[in-house]
Amino acid sequence: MDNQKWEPKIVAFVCNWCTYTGADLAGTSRMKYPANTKMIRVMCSGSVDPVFILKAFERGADGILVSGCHPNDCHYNAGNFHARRRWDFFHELLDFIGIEKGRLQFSWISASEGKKFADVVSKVTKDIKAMGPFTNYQKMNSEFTALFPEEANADSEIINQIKETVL
Amino acid sequence: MKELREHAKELLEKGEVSAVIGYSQVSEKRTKPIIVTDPQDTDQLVFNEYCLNNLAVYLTKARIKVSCRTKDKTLKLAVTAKPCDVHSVVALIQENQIHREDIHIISFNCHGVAKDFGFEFSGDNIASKCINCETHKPLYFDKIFGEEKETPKASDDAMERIQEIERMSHQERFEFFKNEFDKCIKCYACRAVCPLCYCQRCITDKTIPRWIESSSHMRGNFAWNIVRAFHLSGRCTGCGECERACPVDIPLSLLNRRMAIKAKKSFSYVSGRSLETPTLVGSFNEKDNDELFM
Amino acid sequence: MKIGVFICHCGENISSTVDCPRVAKICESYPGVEYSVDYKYMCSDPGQNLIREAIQLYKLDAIVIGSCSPHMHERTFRNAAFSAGINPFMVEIANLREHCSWVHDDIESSTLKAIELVRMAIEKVKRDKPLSKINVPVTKRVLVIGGGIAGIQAALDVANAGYEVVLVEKEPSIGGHMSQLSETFPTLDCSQCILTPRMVEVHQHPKIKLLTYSEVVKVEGFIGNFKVTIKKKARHINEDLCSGCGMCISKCPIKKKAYNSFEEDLAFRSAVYIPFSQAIPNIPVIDETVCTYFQTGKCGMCLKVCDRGAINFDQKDTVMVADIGAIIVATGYKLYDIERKSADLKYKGYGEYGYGKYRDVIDGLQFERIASASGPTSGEMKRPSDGKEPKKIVFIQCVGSRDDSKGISYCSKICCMYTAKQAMLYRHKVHDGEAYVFYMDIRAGGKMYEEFVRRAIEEDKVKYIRGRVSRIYEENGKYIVKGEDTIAGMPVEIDADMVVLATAMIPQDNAPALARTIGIPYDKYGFFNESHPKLKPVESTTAGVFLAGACQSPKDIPESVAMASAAACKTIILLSSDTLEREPVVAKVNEDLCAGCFYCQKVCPFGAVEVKDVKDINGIVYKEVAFINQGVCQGCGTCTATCLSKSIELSGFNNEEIFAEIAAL
Amino acid sequence: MNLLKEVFMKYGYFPGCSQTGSAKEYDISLRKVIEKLGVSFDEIEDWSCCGATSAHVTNHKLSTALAMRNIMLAEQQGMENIIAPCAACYNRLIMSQFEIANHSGIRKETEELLSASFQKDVKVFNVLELFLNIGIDKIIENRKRELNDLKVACYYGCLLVRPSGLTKFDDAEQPESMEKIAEATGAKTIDWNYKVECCGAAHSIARRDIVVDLSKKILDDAKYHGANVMIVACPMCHTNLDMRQRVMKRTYPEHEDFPVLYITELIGLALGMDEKELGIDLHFIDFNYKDLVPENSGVG
Amino acid sequence: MSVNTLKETNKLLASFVPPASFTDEEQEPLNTSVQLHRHNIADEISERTFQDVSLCYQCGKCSSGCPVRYYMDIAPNKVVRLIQLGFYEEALKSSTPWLCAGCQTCSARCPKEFDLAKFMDAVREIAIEKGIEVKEKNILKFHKAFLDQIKSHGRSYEAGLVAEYKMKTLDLLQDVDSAPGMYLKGKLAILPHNIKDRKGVKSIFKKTSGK
Repeated sequence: MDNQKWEPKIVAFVCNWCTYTGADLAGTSRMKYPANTKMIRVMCSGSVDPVFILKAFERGADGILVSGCHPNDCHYNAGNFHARRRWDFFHELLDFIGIEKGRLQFSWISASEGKKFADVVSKVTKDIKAMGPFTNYQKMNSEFTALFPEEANADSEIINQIKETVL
Repeated sequence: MKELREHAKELLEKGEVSAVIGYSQVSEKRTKPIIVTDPQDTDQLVFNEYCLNNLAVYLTKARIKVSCRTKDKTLKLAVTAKPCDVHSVVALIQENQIHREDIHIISFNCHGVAKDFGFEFSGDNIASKCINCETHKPLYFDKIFGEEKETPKASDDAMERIQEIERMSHQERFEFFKNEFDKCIKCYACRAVCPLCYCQRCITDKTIPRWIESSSHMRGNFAWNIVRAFHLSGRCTGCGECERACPVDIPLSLLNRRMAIKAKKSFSYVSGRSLETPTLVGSFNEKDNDELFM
Repeated sequence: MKIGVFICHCGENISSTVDCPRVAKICESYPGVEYSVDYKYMCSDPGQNLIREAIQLYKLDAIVIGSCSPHMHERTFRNAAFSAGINPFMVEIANLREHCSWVHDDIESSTLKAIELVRMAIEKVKRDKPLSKINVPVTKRVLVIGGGIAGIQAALDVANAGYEVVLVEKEPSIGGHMSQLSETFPTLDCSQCILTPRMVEVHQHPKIKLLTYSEVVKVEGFIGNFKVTIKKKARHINEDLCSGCGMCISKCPIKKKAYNSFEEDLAFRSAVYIPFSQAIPNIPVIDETVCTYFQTGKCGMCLKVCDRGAINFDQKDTVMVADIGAIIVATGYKLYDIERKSADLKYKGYGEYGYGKYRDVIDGLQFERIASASGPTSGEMKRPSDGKEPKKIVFIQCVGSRDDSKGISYCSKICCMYTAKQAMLYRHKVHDGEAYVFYMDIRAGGKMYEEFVRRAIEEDKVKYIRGRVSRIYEENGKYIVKGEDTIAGMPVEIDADMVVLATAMIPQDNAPALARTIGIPYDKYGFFNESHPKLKPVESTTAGVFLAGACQSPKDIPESVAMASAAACKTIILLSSDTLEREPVVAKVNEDLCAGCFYCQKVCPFGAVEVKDVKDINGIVYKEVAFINQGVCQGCGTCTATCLSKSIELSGFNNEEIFAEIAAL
Repeated sequence: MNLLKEVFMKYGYFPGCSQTGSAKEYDISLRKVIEKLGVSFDEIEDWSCCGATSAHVTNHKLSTALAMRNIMLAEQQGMENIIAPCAACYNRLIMSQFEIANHSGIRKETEELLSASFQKDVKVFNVLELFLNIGIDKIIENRKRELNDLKVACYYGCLLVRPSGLTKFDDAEQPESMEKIAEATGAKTIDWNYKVECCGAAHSIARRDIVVDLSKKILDDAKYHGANVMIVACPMCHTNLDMRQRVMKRTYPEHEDFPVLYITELIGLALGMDEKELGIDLHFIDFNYKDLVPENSGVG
Repeated sequence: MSVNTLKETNKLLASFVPPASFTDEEQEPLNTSVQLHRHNIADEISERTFQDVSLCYQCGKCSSGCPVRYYMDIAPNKVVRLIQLGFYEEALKSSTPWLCAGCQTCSARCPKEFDLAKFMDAVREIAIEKGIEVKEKNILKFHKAFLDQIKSHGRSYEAGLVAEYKMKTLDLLQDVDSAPGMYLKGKLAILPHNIKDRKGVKSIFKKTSGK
């Protein structure tokens, strides 16, 4: 991969009420941030399953951001508290297994923190750029695709096809 | 031993329980689990340093069969459990898999077990979970046997290994676990022996959507082992059966133990120790560590 | 499945950095996409027509719109789809404006990102399932928590619209802080004179059930169908028998054991007491902690003198459950306390102002009581320590407020005004007295407010000094106030007889606990959060719970009243229909797979998870599984992530859809 | 606080320059009192001046380096807890530690200057913390006489309780720990205004006029509130309040002598030592406990 | 100081004009730290003290509580104001930073938790670096004399300090009343206490006096 041209692929799982709205505010305020991050809207940070993270890594993500409402400000009162415990464990598990902490980052961004959203996304992008491509996982991905083309493409065959036509 | 057998016999004869889950001797340094439903069979029951299996695993699995079969009998089961196995029972009660009143716990004063069948029980061959064990007496029981004895002293190699891994760089750690997970053949023995893996349909068996790739390639192995460790974090009681059952010797308890350390350090929680404390998963504290979040 | 893709230019808002025709063109070749088009304004009438016509012409099953945030126009496009005959939940929106064109400059990279965003939406919509809205019935009864001016106003407005109201107040009387005030700014009319008629109206209103000395202890259910548990604390007085004659109070031998909290601890009260003479209801309360009977089992003087036999020492707390359709929270505020606090508390107290050890250093509400004609000094200006008339008085603004080091960054908003009022009242009462005000800024935005402050300065000759006071010393019965006039650039020391601190307005102590009981979010100070700072200022984020008054942020009386009426109006709108439509984003359990660990029940913030028995053919329960009450579930999905066997799915955001989105990256 | 643990704590000792000169008696009395209470400490070998206040007011890098040099020595000599009896030293040491801990740039810079690296967390205590650690009960236990006739004004001065974020042992505005210690000697304490007011010691030589004014105010307030003696826990304060009373008389001829003691001297008196032993005779304003005792009552 | 002269106004405006380099860095939106727009004295001080000078909202509580406020020519809060606006000469020339006794009363009570004592340290440091004429010459001379003692002995040497200070200020009569007293009580050592590692201390001085 050409490192000069390499742009990290970052996935953000954001809650519908705070961070997604905060991102909307960043847009309304025309704040600029790098285009590497694509957002997946979920209802609450509490509904993000750690397997989503693994799935994203399996799809070639270099970094992941999970973001929800500030503690006590959760639209669902307590979803983010449960998320906080869950991520504390999962993050430490990944770290122990050898995945750098910066690959998976977390934040609380409220609906009124457009600036913070832009800053956080910029920071995550910067961190991931500094870390470089997530070769550890991507090596496994390419091996897997080579070995099991059917399974690898079971649900993304079409998508890959299209990716080629686009790029 | 005699008291144990008599007690079990009495339970079955009086109809207080419909089965006793226990150990029977196979050879000198080997036992196997048995489920006794006939009072006559209770003389097979034993308890010694070679009772390695965590019988709590049968509470969820056998119970369904037993209960379906025995319409007119009580649903109550008796289980012989080492003090550490009682932790698993506690966790199962907390997770609504069994009710405390449906279970009769027969436990022992324990001074450790051998690390595997066939090894002489001594300081060198003691199971790793026994080394710094703090519960030589069961925390919950209905009947207790055995005398209190000293546990042989041994060094905690597993702990040292964890520290060794933590000293490695991320790349080295990744390589280490990649090599370990590479051995995985997805036999799911770890799942089968785990008392807390009681789901009828495991996450890895789900196909729509496919949560974890089932072919035994590195990537699926990686995901499976991470998810297994994660699903057990804050829940695993540290019985170590998964590692013992693993046919390819993946050091699974390293992960479990590391997560247990995390639970204790960050939340002062040890799984399966108390029926009163809320489970770690499923509860929260507003003052939980917030450093992770920007 | 046939999918239509519609890319909006949003004038130039999207098309300036995203090549919309290119996006539409590329999408055309996607598997499953039947039709793809771009258009200047998708949300306009012609734009919506375009969508409707395409749906009918190409027999589309689902559509993807690349436009602004779903929070803007999701509803618009769903309605358009519905009117063209497809299920409104077969519509997905790719946010090309707020999350793409507005935040990136480079046309190439933002176009590529736009394509990816649309692709994610297409993959999601492929897995979408038609859903239908959920209808729930509405209980036509409103709970108002707090009987201050905001709660009173809200209760009266709702009741006058013909709905039942339950008004819960934790004190023995309604009235709140407003009943403690002497006169109000900027008109200087008597606070109690305007409040008391309202209190009486509440008491006599046939639609209002007034529960004083009561607290909300539990709130279950959801919008339109709350179940609220209210604890009515024992007054030890039978409310039905008491005539409010006050004989028990006058004969009570306990006179100087308990501070009168209505008088802000400037006076004592008896063990059996009415907070103040205009209290509603006019029924006393026995304070168990000081009453001789409760402490020693002897006395019983009140019992002897009550000719109605209303005294009942054996009365117990009672608990009642009410069915409620909507809740208005109006729990108000309290004042910042300058006393010494333990180090881990968020508010620090003011050591430099003596931590409350100087008796003549008082707060604003204490001054109100001293100035009030019904107060402990009958309205005469007397200082608490020795009852002398203070000849020199210093007011210090922003005590607590705008003081990060003491834990509060916000402006309490009303202190500038009430300080001016209090300084003015002082000057009216003590003609030869001097009044000084230390201020940082004067924030007098409001009708006749600035004029009012100027009047204090120009007519009543109150001396305003710009600067914060650093320290108060006591010397010879005087209080040396050490300050700096930052305008003159000169140090100032004033030997005052009395100092009034305009302490900050902070939330009630139990605000966070109440918020958790009701299930509404609050900010870091404990003020309840509104749903949207501009467009939904009186709604909480929990449907069916509304906010009024200073529990949301510091407010003066007119603002509190306006907010209360607004909340009442919102409530009335809610109750005006018999059923409510709800978004079908709810969780569902696959009972066959459920392992019955009930972690979902533990994490559910709304108590929506119930235990369901699964029986075999013989009727024997062979397992217990989770069941989610669709009416209670709010659709957060925390259970789906917690579920170990992955037996719960959240409609509209199910795992398959999210996996597809991840895969489409 | 875990009392048992703290009592058997071994302390390093950073005397500070004043202890070798103008505050000799502070050093003497501290050592004697500590010994009586069964605590020992080792002086940091080859310690140097912490630089207060001249260094930090003119050169930030220098001040951090000078202060951290001593922390470094303590660390190298295996000390985990050190006592800094001078409030100015104490303040400089904890401030420098705070900066090192929070700003990696300063840390690097200072480590380079001292060609050392800071590994361990050396805890710095002031004298009040030391006595709180030892335990007030211990003073009461070992008390030989009750100093009933003293009415003590406890003067903390400015730097002992500041910065309030770092000195967590007591309140920055209305501290009470010194009172607690003083009351353990049987003395009565008074509530007064100028407990934490600055005496201007930094300008002791260059702007004596300021120092005299400030000290006068402090002494007067203590007197006004009924004190007959003042206690301090800082050599700078003592020099100002004790020695400068002579000069004060030139500006304020009506000024009457007011004795100022070190807190260690007060405790020493309670533990049964006499004035000479504690070095109180080295003060410029005479103090003798017997003078304060009404004639008919015996001394314990 | 007259703020309203044309010259002053121009300077005020000038201090807000961002330097040319600012536009280049604008394209890199990642770094939002103070260092980015380093273009005036306020930023210089913010950087040295790790706290933003613009935190100060001029409430004056620092000046209110300052024990030496009466001897200062301008109020401490005004020094911050002047720095905020870029009038650094006026700020550096005033006696206020020099009279500041470093007692931290202001820092302890500041509602914005702005450490004014630290700020004053930085102001003095800059004044010395810029060679600005100091109003309170004696105070600076004292500090220099004090540091000279440490530099040569490793510890403060009171007799030497007083002697050097007197030489510097030519104020020979001061303290003649207390010095003999101190000497008699054995408090004023005739000879300095020299530490062993004087070389090390000297090198610290040498390395830090670079700028």
